[in-house]
Amino acid sequence: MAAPEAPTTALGATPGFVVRLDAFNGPLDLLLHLLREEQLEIADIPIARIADQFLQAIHELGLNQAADYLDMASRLVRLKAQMLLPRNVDDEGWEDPRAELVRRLLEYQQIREIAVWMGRSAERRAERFARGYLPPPPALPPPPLALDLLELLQAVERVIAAIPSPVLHRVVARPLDVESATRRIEALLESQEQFGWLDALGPRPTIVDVLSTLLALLELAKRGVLRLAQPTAFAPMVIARDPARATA
Amino acid sequence: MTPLAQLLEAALFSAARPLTVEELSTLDPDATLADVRVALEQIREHYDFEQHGVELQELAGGYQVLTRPAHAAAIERAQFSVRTPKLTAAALETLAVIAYRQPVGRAEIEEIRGVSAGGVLRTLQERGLIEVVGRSEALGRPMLYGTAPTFLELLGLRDLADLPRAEELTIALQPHRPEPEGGDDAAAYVEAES
Amino acid sequence: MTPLAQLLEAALFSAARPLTVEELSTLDPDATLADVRVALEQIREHYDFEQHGVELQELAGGYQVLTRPAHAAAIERAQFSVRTPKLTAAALETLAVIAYRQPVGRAEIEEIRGVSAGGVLRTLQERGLIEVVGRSEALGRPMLYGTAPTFLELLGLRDLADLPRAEELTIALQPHRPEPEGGDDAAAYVEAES
Repeated sequence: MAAPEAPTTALGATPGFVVRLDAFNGPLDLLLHLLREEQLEIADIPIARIADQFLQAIHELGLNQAADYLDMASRLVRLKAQMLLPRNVDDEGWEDPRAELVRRLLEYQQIREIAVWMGRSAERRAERFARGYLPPPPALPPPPLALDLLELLQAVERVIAAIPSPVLHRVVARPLDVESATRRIEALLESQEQFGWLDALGPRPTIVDVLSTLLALLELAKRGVLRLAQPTAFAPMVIARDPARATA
Repeated sequence: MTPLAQLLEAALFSAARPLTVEELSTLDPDATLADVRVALEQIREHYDFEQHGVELQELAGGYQVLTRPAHAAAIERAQFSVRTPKLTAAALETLAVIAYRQPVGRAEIEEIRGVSAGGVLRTLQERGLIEVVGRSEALGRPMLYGTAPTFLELLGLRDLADLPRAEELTIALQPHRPEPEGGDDAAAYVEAES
Repeated sequence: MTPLAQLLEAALFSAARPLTVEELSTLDPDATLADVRVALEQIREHYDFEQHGVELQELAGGYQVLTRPAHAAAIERAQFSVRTPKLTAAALETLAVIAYRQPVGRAEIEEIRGVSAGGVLRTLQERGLIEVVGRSEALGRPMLYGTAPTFLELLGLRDLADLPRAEELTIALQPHRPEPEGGDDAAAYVEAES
């Protein structure tokens, strides 16, 4: 592997390198690649250089859209800044800010070696075929179905995840009806100087009624039609005609 | 066994269907049809002479290695060919919707899951996990589904109230009642949201 | 072959998965586990001694008859059977984390690999390689994953103890030696990815 021209960047070292998002299995993979390119020790990362190269790589690879890469980029930049901070030479308590990153890289490297080993095992296994023809299952009653709660809950989570729009809009039985709530409150204001929150709600309120009434109250208060007060903490709200308006 | 017989045996074992002499001969470019026939005869004799549990059968114009009928009953009793049946992901998801939203019609299930549910509903009904619990008042009076007693049995639950109700589930799969029963309901809902 | 070996051979041919000694022993009420082990050993020796195209393999805690690797290329060329599709590097890494850390939650997997894992976990679950083995006590009670029996079948392992021990790896596969042979390591990686 002779390098005819001096590479300027890690990626420049491999001309014809196919740049694809799936070329790397994440930011740690890219970091390992950069270190390998430069034949650098994981335990002694020149953080400033690697951070710059990482940023350049995600720029060149068009990885900007991948949140995982951006997250790592910001960590590297922070590390770089920490490494630049002056420190006392004989500061015993100083902890290398790179320690955590080094630990993760070593751990990831190990996982990747295991993955390679597992890939080879799977390939070896794939060279042996199991029996292709399987006799039809016996016509006896099938064994009892296996079903457990975890599976069901997982299914629930999948269903929830698959629901496209924000869920809360869909479970509301009918749209908020702020207009009738406004009319109801205005009617109450006609007859009463002041009344309580529960009176404003009306009998047997639904969640829709509660929300509609709340919005109507806030809107009327904003328009100066009424005043909202709460005598003590957590006490029911008291609604009163706005005095200024009452006199007007 | 000769190398050719070995190769043929491996191929016959791994194939899902009977293989013809012509097909088998493609395995080894040096083998003639006659070579293949000889090797097949060797395999057959070996299986018979050494009293293997399998035999070489000629069927559908080809050859297949099959277990001897003498063992069929024992194997059937042991039911090795099937793992304990499990529900597919689609069936589980449909079951989940029904469990948390019953009584519920097919249209609503399909709306939530975004795919048609006919086949899955039938499977779940055949399995005895769900049943028709009524008919909706909506146009066409579609059937409404609910979970059957078997569902609770399999999960080891006493009743539906034993189903875990994580907050997110309660909100996302809250049954929308056309005319809520008022105070209680609203309170429960607000609680779940907060 | 003895009658028991014959019966076991037929059962092994009928099953789509490895069968355990316990399962096999249910075939014959008179057979002890030791009897079954002896008969299995007979079958294995017979396949090897008579140079059959198939062999008896011990994997995933049981026994399965599989074709010998020598015939894989010819069988594939003739399109009688197809190789199991390879797993992607991302899937293998995720499996590696789960195999060594099980039971393990999604957050930990993502922390180790540095990337989000939702899609890969779903694929692995659909292929039956991993399964949910419980829930963590942590906030939100996230699901914990473990490897399923199919995982061992896919890798051709007898049990999880067949996986290389993590300590051995750390030493054997130390990151970057100053005197890097490079070649081997890099080649292996590219191979796995291709």
